[in-house]
Amino acid sequence: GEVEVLHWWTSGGEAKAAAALKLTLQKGGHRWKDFAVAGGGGDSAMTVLKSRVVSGNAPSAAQIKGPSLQEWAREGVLANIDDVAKAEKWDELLPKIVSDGMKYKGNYIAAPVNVHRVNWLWVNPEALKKAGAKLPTTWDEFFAAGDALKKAGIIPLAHGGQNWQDFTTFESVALGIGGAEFYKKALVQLDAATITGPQMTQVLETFKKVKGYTDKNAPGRDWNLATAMVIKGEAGMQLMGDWAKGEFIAAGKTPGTDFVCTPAPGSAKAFTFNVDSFAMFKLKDAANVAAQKELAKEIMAPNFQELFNLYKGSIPVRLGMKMDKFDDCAKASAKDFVDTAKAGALVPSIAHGMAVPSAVEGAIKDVVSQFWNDDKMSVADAQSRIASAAKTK
Amino acid sequence: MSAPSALRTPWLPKLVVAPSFVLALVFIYGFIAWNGYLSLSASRLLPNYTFAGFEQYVNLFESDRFRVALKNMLVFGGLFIGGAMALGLMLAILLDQKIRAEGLLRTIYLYPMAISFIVTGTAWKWMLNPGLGLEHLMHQWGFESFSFDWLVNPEKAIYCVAIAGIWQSAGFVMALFLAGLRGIDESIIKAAQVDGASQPRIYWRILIPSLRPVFFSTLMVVSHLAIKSFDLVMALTAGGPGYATDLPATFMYAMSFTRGQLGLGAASATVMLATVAAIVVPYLYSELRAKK
Amino acid sequence: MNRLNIHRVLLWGALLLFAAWFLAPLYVMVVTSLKDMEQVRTGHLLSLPTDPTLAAWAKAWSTACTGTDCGGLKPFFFNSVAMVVPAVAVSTLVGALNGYVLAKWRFRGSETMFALMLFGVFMPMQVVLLPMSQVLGWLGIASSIWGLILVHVIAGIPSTTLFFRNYYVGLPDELVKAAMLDGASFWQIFTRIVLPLSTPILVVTLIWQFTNIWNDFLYGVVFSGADSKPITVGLNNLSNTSSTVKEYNVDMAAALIAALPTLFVYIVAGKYFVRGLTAGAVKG
Amino acid sequence: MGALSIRNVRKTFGPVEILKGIHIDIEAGEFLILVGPSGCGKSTLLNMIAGLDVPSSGSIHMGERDITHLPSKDRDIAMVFQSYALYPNMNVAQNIAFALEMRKVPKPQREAAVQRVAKMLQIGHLLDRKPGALSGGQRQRVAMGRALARDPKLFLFDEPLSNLDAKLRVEMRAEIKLLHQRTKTTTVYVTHDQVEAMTLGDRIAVMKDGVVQQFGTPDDIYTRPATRFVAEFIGSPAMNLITAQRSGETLLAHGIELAASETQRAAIAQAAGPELVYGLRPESLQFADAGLPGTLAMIEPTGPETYVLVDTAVGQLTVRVPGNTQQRVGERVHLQWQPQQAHLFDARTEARVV
Amino acid sequence: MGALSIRNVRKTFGPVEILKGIHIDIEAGEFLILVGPSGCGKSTLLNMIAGLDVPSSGSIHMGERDITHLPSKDRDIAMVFQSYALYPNMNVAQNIAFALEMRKVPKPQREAAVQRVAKMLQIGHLLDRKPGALSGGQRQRVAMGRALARDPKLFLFDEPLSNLDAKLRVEMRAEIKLLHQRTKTTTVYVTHDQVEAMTLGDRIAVMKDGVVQQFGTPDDIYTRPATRFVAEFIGSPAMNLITAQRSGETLLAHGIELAASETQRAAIAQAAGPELVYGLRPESLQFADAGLPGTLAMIEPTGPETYVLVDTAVGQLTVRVPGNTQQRVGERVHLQWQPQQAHLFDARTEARVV
Ligand SMILES: Nc1ncnc2c1ncn2[C@@H]1O[C@H](COP(=O)(O)OP(=O)(O)OP(=O)(O)O)[C@@H](O)[C@H]1O
Ligand SMILES: Nc1ncnc2c1ncn2[C@@H]1O[C@H](COP(=O)(O)OP(=O)(O)OP(=O)(O)O)[C@@H](O)[C@H]1O
Ligand SMILES: [Mg+2]
Ligand SMILES: [Mg+2]
Repeated sequence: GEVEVLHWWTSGGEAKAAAALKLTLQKGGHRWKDFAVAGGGGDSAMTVLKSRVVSGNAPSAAQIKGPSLQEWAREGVLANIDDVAKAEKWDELLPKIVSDGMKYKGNYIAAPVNVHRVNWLWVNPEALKKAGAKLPTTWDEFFAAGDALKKAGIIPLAHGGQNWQDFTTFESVALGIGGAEFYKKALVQLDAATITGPQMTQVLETFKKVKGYTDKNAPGRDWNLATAMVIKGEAGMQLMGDWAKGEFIAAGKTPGTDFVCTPAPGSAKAFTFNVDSFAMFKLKDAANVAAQKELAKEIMAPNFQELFNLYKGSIPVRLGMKMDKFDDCAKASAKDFVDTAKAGALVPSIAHGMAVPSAVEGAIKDVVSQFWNDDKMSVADAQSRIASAAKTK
Repeated sequence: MSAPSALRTPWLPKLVVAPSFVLALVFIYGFIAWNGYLSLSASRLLPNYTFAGFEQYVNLFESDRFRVALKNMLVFGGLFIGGAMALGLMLAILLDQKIRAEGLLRTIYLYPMAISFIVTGTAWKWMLNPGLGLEHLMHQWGFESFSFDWLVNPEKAIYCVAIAGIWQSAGFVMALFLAGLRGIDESIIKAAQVDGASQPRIYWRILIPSLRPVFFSTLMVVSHLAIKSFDLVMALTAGGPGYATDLPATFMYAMSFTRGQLGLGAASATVMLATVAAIVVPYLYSELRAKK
Repeated sequence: MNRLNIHRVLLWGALLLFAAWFLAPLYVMVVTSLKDMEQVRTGHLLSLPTDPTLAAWAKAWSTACTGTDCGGLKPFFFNSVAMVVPAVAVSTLVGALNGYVLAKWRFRGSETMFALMLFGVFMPMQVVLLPMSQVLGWLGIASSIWGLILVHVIAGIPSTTLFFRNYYVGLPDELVKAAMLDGASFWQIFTRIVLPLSTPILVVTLIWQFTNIWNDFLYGVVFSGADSKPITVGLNNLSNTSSTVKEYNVDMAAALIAALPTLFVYIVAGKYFVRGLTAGAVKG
Repeated sequence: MGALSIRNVRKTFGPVEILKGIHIDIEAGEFLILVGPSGCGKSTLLNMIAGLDVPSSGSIHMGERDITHLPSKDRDIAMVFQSYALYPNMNVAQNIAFALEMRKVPKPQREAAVQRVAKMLQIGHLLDRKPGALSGGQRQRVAMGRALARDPKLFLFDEPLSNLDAKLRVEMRAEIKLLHQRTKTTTVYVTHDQVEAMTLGDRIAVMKDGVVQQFGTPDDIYTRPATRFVAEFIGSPAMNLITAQRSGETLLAHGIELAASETQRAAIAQAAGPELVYGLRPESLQFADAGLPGTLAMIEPTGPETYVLVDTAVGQLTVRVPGNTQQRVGERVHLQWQPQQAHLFDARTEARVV
Repeated sequence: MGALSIRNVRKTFGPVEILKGIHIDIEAGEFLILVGPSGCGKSTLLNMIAGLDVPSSGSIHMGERDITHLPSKDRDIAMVFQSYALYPNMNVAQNIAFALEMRKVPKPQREAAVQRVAKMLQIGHLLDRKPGALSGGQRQRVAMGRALARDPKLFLFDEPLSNLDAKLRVEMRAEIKLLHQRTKTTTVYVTHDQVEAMTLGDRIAVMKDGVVQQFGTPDDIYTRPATRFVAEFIGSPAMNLITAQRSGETLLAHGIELAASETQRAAIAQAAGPELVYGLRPESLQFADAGLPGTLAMIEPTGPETYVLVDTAVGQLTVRVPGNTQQRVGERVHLQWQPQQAHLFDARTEARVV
């Protein structure tokens, strides 16, 4: 059979990982038709996907994640892959919060690939040392360190210019100031009282304060350029998910010595996750369906999980994997993933479309991003606008 | 002069335009109707034909982002259309002066059209970025007080989009005007010279008015570019900072394809088309009437 | 004579100033494409490459990865050629014919027809995507180069018609009349009289259509199949990597490679901007 | 070969009625001259005969056939446009051969035809030029050549010789006459040149304001103009017209009696209005020792003849004198004429009285 | 007001030399007529005077000033183009006022000027029309209007009346003459109309193949043509030319002796070549009872006069007869003339002998 896979893994590591998957499938006698659409964090890919589905020509699998999976399933275009999941015992291999996301009405419709931790703080220790600051663990410490860096003529926080970057920062602040409970209530359940409550006020104030520690050239900057600033020591820190690690490694830096990964201030006990997954579409051709099932199986296979996540910088979604080939950051992440899952502090990342339907996500992102960029918007104003954005249907 | 119209062969000319006309009806008006219906439907991720009333329009007009997008369309549209037309016309006139290196210069002015903005956007982003581009350069050259931070300023960023847009399309406008100028009968220019008109006045009073149909084409095409400057915004600012440089096209795209709010996207497209129609239809009408 | 010289100097000053403005981004791109990554990271925007290399160009052309394929832009390039040539030819021809009819064979309702077609110029591409997919699905040419060609032809007709129609309006009607009397048929008038007089607008239309179709990304990505993807999709995949190091030099080289055919068309077609084709045809 | 019949043709451009019911019938093989003041609708009429425009009402017939709505390419008509309308993209030879090519005439014959008309029109050395590199008269000859290369059912000429020098014009006129005598192709010819009109035409239609004022043979038109307008319009210098009051059988202008013949006297006596117009062609006037006295106001020698303007009691009169004259401006002279050479028109209706 | 002086002007288009060294000098206020066969370079010369083209060599002076390279707009010249060159985007009034506007004439004055020329040219009712909606003659009058509205240093007219009807032409000619008498503006006027040439011009330059063949007063040109070409070119119908052999003091053509006066005999005796050309204008010939015998070949009545072609032993001769003639084709006639009216040219050099 043939699998056509729509994805946006076009960059070095990811592409290698995808190539590995392709190879495995080809070994099983299937054909792999690559449908890579890069750009805009998958926006273009989504557009293509929709047209393909509308023209009655859906691919076998597509990179879809978070609540979007449910939305697609609701349109009735996704296939049921329960047989694979049962055979491979996915229910046992996945944390419940993840496996729930892969199911629609109790049936598996997608296969998860990896877990990214989003609430990381990346630090250039050299820069901190020069400024005489110490690694911050709370937001107050962060500001102290930031002031020191500023004095030393170093940009404290490297920041880029897309709304998801603004929101990544916002998430980390919310988690750090409000904690996991608040985060869930406000940003996952979208509880109006919490959103308009005093805790949110504090979060927004802190968030805005963080902006003071970025440079004014941030808008329009790609995240990896921001990372490069940390690498070069132009900036001291960056709030970014674990994919930033790839940049450091590619620049020949070693974790722990040349750069440090630490949970975002105040969020050491929590974990904002971002799980990539492949949704499986209903197909007509039986041979292709077989190939599609094979694909689902291979995605969850330990080999692939290890290989892929080594390339991608994330950690396997499959529990109980051996982590010895991974670096320290990944190891820490894997450990926290299991721990926080138990403690109930494993929370989905809104910035990466894990928490709420895309419409709501977009609306909230708009407000937060506007609040970040527009110095005239007041905190109260932002709060009420977030509340109304949360009501988006 | 009336065209040699009206004789009784007319089925042939009609037959020739018929396919295009049918295509236009189906693919333009059919799709507009389809889009119109979607805007009244409950569509989210994929088209869904259950009727939902005017809810999407209510949402749309409550949306601050859409208001910004509409305003940007007017600001950007005005600057871009005006700028590209003016600059294009000026370049065409300059090139019309029997310049020796015309071929080379023409290609230089035209080439921005050739390069996909997917990447040119990066170059522009660098050049306009205060920390990397012009401002940085001026600082390095010792002009410390020079400041050019429009790209990162939510109130000014849209001007940057306009600058890049003009840069990209002025060359094509020039080509259109140049083609028009090259079609004008030279004896009229001679007559104007004898009448004592200086070169600028010949252009202003004789040639440009003769270019009226070309003007019309150009205006249409540039407006088309303005409405479709999707790549441009995506590459340069991606709508940012915040959504300060959002345009209806990017808004619609984001809603329809990224956010799974197809209905809202359709509504925004309808509003945008209606806005355009409100401006364009009277112009079309007068322009085509004037021919008679 | 002296004043003439001052004018010339001013003229050239203006021309060169604009040329510089137009060239600045190209300069940045070319310079960057000739640097290696180290220089890109350390040098600044306008600095010349310390030791220029064509490595980035080679990589962009034949080895850069776009998704799991690492064949560079080469395959996409030829897809684009296969798509652009027929699409441009057909849409230009149809536009010329429409323009000819609408300007020289007006009939009752032709102006309205023109206005209706014109409005197509303002259709945002995004609106078209989904219904068009549906239609292509029905026609059975979704995800193929044929579907793509069809879409581009349809999308191009309003503007090509506009260009030609408005150019032909300026051609003296007497020429058509004379040809009618000489016994030329509808088609002969078109091919023998009108078309030979259309060089400048033909050039403009070719430039426009070629550029639009060659550089189109959205239709290209949405309506193409896995093996009919045009170069812009390749370019986009190449330059829009969402993680790890961004190879600006390769991006820039790729963009320049992608632009070469268009530039070629500009240079070749540009020769035909001749002056005064109609002069002397008609008096008064 | 068809007779041409124009029946009650009207044409309006917007609010203005340009042609107000034109009737013209000519036999097959006839040569019709169309004259009339600038802007009276001559070119418009030709356009409609050619099928380049449709009458607002009325019809046009060729032979038995109603061609009012026939496409012009099926009419087999050759036309010389007043505005030339040369194809700027073709050289002279191609311009001339185009119509033949469209009618699928084989190449050798086309080339022969081009050579033939090029010789006739003296443009043999220009065959490779584009129209843009021709002088005005050369363009006009190419426009002629385009028509003459063909052998159509009907020729339409719209002032085809207006930009040629006198010598060439005479030669061309002779060529056209010869051609017509040989082929007997029905022809409609617009001209402002009196000699062309008088020597080429079998019949002349004089138009004014969209109406045919007189339709007849050249001799008719010149010697018996039907209206005051025709009388004044044909003939250069124009006929001298004197408004005179009827007084029984005689005419008085400023108190001077104008000579009249027997028939004229009878007509005057029966005339409707109180005023008549008395017309005298410049060549009907002679200087004599007695007669109408006057003063020489101006002398215009044109070479073979001289026009002398004389101020008299009845107004300024033009006298045509062969050769040169020895007279001086200011000299007192007397004018004489034969009454039967005078033309009489009703002052109000402008119609000929006798 | 400047005298115009054209000094050794040459012009080549590619390989062809169109003007081969033109010398013309006219005084301020003079009215120069330029005539010559179609394509001889008249328009080209006007273009160079107007500054629309530069001579390949030679110079043009106005008054004391060398204007060869002066931009056209600074020359203060008004020109009527042979091809009209109206501005298609402006209506008639705007076309006429344009040059005034360019010279910053205040609006009321411009409007007055438009009214004045519109009246003069009888185009008052057309002022709001675009050129596209005008007849050929109307366009030509607008082209005239554009020039006449101004008060330039120099007028250039390139066949400005060619598309007008005879009546209008006479009126326009009179207007131009009047205007020139009033303003005394130096004028260069190209025409193919003999009457215009003879009546308007102070001086006439006859060009052929890029060379001025004769430059003189109208009377000179007509009565003493300097070359055979001028003799044949000026005058319509053209002069009858008879090639004759010299035989001592007499001339023999086909064995017949051609009459000659005393001075002519002396000149014949001293002539260089063995052959001479004997020229007789059609109006110099009279029918008589004796003289050169011949047969009437053709009769062309033109209204005021008739051209009679007579076949004689020395060739076909054209005779101009006033009014109509009662003669019939085929009739045997005799022709007489006065020898002093004959013109003699050298057959080889074509120059006038006496
Ligand atoms: N651009 C050109 N290239 C080559 N030859 C040209 C060009 N323009 C004019 N000529 C030639 O130059 C000669 C003179 O042209 P010009 O227009 O001056 O003639 P003219 O005397 O005005 O004739 P006419 O009485 O027919 O208007 C002509 O033989 C013409 O063919
Ligand atoms: N498109 C038009 N719209 C309005 N009026 C027009 C149009 N075309 C011609 N006319 C008018 O119709 C009248 C007749 O024009 P036409 O060209 O037939 O005149 P003509 O007799 O050929 O004159 P000429 O001897 O000057 O060429 C003119 O008064 C002209 O102004
Ligand atoms: Mg006419
Ligand atoms: Mg000329």
